[in-house]
Amino acid sequence: MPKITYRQALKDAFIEELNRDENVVIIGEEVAQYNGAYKVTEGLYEMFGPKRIVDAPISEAGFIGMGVGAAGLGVRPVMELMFWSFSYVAWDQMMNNAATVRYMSGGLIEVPIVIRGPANGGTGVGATHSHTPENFIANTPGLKVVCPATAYDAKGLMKAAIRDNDPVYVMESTILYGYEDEVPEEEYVIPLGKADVKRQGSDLTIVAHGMSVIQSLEAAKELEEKHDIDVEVVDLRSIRPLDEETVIESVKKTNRALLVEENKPFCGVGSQIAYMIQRKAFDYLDAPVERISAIDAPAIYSPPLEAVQLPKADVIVKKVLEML
Amino acid sequence: MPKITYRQALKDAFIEELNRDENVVIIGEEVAQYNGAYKVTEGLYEMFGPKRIVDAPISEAGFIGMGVGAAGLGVRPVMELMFWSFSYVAWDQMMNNAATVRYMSGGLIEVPIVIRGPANGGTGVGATHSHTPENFIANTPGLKVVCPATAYDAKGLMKAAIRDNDPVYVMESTILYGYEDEVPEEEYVIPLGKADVKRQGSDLTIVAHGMSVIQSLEAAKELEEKHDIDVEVVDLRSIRPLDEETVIESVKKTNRALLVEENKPFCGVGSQIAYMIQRKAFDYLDAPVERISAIDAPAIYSPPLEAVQLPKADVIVKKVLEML
Amino acid sequence: MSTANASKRHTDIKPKKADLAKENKLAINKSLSKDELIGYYRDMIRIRRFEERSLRVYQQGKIAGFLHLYIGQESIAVGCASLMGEHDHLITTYRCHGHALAVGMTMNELAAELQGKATGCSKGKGGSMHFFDPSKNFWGGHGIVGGQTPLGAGIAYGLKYKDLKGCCMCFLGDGAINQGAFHESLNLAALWDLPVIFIIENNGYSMGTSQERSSAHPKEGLAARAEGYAMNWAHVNGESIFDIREAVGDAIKLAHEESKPSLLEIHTYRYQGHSVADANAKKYRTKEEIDDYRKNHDPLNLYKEYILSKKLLTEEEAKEIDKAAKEEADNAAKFAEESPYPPVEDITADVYWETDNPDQRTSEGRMFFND
Amino acid sequence: MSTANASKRHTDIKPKKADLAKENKLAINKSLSKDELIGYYRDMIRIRRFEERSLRVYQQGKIAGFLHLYIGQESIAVGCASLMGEHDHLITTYRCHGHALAVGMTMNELAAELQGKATGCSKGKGGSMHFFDPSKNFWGGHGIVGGQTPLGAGIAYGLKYKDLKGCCMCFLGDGAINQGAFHESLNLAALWDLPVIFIIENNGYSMGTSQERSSAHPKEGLAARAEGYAMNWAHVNGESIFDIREAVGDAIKLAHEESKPSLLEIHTYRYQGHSVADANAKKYRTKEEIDDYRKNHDPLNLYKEYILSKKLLTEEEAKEIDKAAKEEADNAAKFAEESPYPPVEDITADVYWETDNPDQRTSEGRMFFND
Ligand SMILES: Cc1ncc(C[n+]2csc(CCOP(=O)(O)OP(=O)(O)O)c2C)c(N)n1
Ligand SMILES: Cc1ncc(C[n+]2csc(CCOP(=O)(O)OP(=O)(O)O)c2C)c(N)n1
Ligand SMILES: [Mg+2]
Ligand SMILES: [Mg+2]
Repeated sequence: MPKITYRQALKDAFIEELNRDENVVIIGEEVAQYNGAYKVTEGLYEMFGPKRIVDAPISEAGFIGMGVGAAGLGVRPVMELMFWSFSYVAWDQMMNNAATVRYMSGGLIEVPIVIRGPANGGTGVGATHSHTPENFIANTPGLKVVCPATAYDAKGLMKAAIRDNDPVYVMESTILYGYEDEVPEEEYVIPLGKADVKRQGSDLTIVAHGMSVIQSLEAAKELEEKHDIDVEVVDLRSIRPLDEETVIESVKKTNRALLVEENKPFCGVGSQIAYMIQRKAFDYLDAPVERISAIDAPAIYSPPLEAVQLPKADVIVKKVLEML
Repeated sequence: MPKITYRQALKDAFIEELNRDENVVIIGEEVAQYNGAYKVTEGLYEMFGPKRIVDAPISEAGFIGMGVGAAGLGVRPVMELMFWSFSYVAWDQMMNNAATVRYMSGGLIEVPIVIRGPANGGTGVGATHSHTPENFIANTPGLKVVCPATAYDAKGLMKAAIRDNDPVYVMESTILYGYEDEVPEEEYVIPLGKADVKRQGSDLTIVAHGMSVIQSLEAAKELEEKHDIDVEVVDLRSIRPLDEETVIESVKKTNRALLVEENKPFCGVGSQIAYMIQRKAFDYLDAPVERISAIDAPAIYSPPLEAVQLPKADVIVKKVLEML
Repeated sequence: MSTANASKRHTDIKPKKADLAKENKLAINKSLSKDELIGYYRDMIRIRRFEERSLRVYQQGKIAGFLHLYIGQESIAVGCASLMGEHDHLITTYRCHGHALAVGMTMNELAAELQGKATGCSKGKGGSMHFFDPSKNFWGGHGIVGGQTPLGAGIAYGLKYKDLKGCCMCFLGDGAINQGAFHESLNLAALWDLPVIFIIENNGYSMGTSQERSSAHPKEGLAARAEGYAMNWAHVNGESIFDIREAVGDAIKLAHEESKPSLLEIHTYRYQGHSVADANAKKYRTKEEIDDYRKNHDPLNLYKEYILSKKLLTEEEAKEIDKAAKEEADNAAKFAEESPYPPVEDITADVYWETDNPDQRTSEGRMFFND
Repeated sequence: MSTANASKRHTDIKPKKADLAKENKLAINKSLSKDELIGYYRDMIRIRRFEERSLRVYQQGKIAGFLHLYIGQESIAVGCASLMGEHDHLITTYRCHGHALAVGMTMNELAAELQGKATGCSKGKGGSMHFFDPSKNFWGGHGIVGGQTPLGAGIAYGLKYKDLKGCCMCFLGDGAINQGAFHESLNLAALWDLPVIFIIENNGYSMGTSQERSSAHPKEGLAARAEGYAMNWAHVNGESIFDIREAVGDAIKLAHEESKPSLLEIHTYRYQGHSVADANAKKYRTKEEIDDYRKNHDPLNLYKEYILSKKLLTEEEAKEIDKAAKEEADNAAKFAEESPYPPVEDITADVYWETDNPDQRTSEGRMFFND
């Protein structure tokens, strides 16, 4: 299978869906003529023209709300947030209008919108640009949220998100954009809500999503090579809907769980998974569920400190050794 | 001790602090000439005049951000959100500016702002008006958040919040405004971050905050009277900072925990408390930590269904009976 | 995009007293049939009677939350809806009952929604502030001030995207103009030539705050903010359904033919409190002010006088129409009363299209997280 | 509040070419001392050399994230800062290096901040976009487009609340005017007579988007949006520090004496990409356009020519000043390079005032939640 980048995989997903359905339109800041701040939409403007690939002014609340309204008429907007951090200026449109109009209308309205962009720290952009609100979104019934960790998953999940008739918020990563991975040439779609066991193991289960999956796999490798410890790595991929079964099955097998995420700890995704595990696999747990999250402070700029603030393989290894 | 309403207790706190510190100013929609949408600021405009009690246009992002800026010069703004649900149009100002300027300036800036208002369902105002984002706020380092359940706590915590040099977000309840409670005439302040054991018990620990505390106490009474079950009710009062010790001590005593809140379940406050308990009191738990949250859907309007959607004493009683 | 093309047709801020006889002769109105002219009267009085009835139901404690009444503003919803064609859409605020009736929703489904019944237009899920019926091109009913304005621009965007010759009328209040989302919507609409008509129903107050205390604006009024976006704008006299039809008709033409947006400021008044719960309704304005509007500027009375003077109706016939409206409202309240509440399982229905259409579900995993 | 009082002093959108000799004679400028006139040259060239040096440091991979350079816009920060009195404050965007130097922050603390060192103005916590120094009335350095505008209004509010005769200059870009928060800030400032001066540094582009593609506006330009709030506004020629001083000086007067806000649009240009990471810097505009600005409109060159022609400096002396600026920038880069990174414990410092002042802490319980 050819290896392509996470960025290319997303672009391929857009091209396939733009060709498949004329109602799909990509809207965001610098997505068209500029080819995308992170080049995820590079070349699309040339291929599809100004009707399908639209540059927006710096008005996230305005154009995202606009997408929600247009979705009511059957347009299928794929909205780019240059950073997920900027969702905060459009929060009401995303958490009220996109999430509740279907409910408040008794099911009369569909909102087939995708809102996507990078949500990650680790690149020295500081506190205002490093928010990862997947936990806020997953807290909100009416919304779906996925955090792909690999090029393969990014393409398959993005295609599913665009075809979904509910609002799906997709969180990518400016770091992962450059990561390569094998992606088949033939078309495929990955259903939302299906976790992926990225590594089989028997000693302990690591549950992660997004960039943390990559760090966890690296840690798993080192644990095997240097410490002969065999951990299983479950990539949630989709936070809501959530594949509870795969997580619980894994923990029932390994009897130990470590949850890794880039988010801040208080009410992070890990807190929900921890509750779920102790609730559904209480008698299988040999030890408390443990977590690794970002160090609990706003994202620091100083590069070497930011590297420490976010979960890394070495920290995961250390934690696993403590747990066993 | 005289009994006064939660509303009156808040008003008394404002009066005492407005008199104590001339930098305290109350700003919000309809807080002055109209006397407050929920009458929490009734009479203050007459007492303190237009400089201290200020009516704002419907521009939450604008006036809350304005408060953050003014706080930098030593003003101590107490901002009213008519409903906490409206914080979503001011989200960036609250989650970025208020929460991170101190950090990004290396500690050069203080943001002594209070943002307060009701955050609750149960009154038929529907999905757009019933958000309870205390979990989002507690997820955000740099912010503090408290959810007083009684008049006594409301007054003491509000005074502490106004005197605090960090941003403190206070979540009240339009239902609790009318509840009466004994409040001493002499001045007192309740430190943030101190939970309150509202009821001593030995069979099971209920951890709750805000309105759920009242429902839990009602359930506890019924459990004792009808079922001879003795539950302990821990009122967190403050979500961040959090009184971990009191919660853990209680669970170590009762060996069982039930977490009750009005929030939606996924990554609600209960998820964090559940993680904490299984992590810090693993060997003391006779059963999984259980939770009761709002039924996982946007807030429904239909009054009898909304009554079912939110945690009530009867549901708590039923759950406790299942757990024992 | 960057050259101002603002038509200043009606620039006197408080338009002078309506002269319906004159305005009935305006191009867009002069060809109206007798039935149409009588229909407007019927539509306006149906709204008023429905609102009055709803007020009583609320006072009886059968409606929860808020109830924002439209009494005094009926001419706007009726006048605007009277101009809607197949591809013209409408979206508004929580003060949405008049618009819902004007686009043809039934009193029954609205009254039932107010009481949270399964027979309500939103199955009892939305309540007073959140009426919807996309099949009638009515997109709600929105509770967050200004929050509907990007949606309005989006409906217009959708029409343009699908090459449909239509427009979206997006209503908001005078206090809502100071929400950031509205400003962003104005710029997007003007920048992208979206066929949206933003209609400020200026009733002079946002809750207890007068226009002067909430908005800084030029002599030319709130609508003149459109100049900043080189957008067409106008002031309209809400007393006169004819005046409304003319101004909105022009804006629709501009939307249909040139795909250009407009900002209209329609001057009107609400007699009731902001919501029924608004105890201070009479504190922030004088009784005289309210009475003056009722006596001299009421769009329904003025219109009734006019059609009576035109002998389009006799006093008797007018009374009949009024009586029918009252009965319809009474029956609707009764229908609502007798309707069942939704079943408890309904709480988690209509959250996701996918769980509502399980046979077509493509995703897997848990959707809801209680337990 | 509701009557327009907009002064239209400079209404030609692209002001004609600067004539420094003439503008130096304007009231506010004519009494400038030789030292002051030379000082402006020094301040502008210090900014340019600092930015050029920072660019190289970035290219060496010693600066992470973004680096938004101010080259081409130096006259604005220097001209505005030259007017600041004890109670005049300044707040700006992520493109904040020029303003920081202009208010008197040192190259060392800024260069160190760029490299995330403990000796940085924000202890390495903020980085390029987030410089702060309240002791110099400089409130940052803000990464969210438009997000600083309510803060700017708030600083003005604070000054007024404390009866201090001052103002806040709040800078933003041409693309930022379409953020809702800015609109809300304009209304609040005009409604409440806040002594804030919103200064649009219009460099023609927001990243790769030209003004015409991002903003719908009238012939009179972006600043004319102020009309919608009955706020004073003006266009200013960024080529000329004298023109800037005059227009901003007038706005400061209005703020100090009448506590009234203004919206100024200063026309300028950036030579570099939006940020150094902006690979497309030359794709959305022609090389000719960039060269034309460098050759004919560069505020630094024009000013240098002027003071040379005035014999305030000899070529030699000018070279000396330039050389000194380069050396200062080199030394700052070296200082940064040699400075230590903050200790790891610093990650959780400066989050809460209370945890930074444990002896004065009044709250209890856990503040941080790792483990
Ligand atoms: C963002 C937001 N802030 C505040 C409110 C509370 N609120 C509801 S209606 C209203 C007044 C709106 O007045 P106006 O826009 O003039 O409309 P009217 O009620 O007069 O029709 C306020 C403050 C809200 N619903 N949303
Ligand atoms: C709310 C928000 N949206 C998008 C961005 C990304 N962004 C940063 S600067 C910028 C362009 C701003 O252009 P302009 O306002 O003209 O200022 P300039 O960079 O030209 O000085 C964009 C889109 C952001 N930081 N914040
Ligand atoms: Mg109004
Ligand atoms: Mg610009």
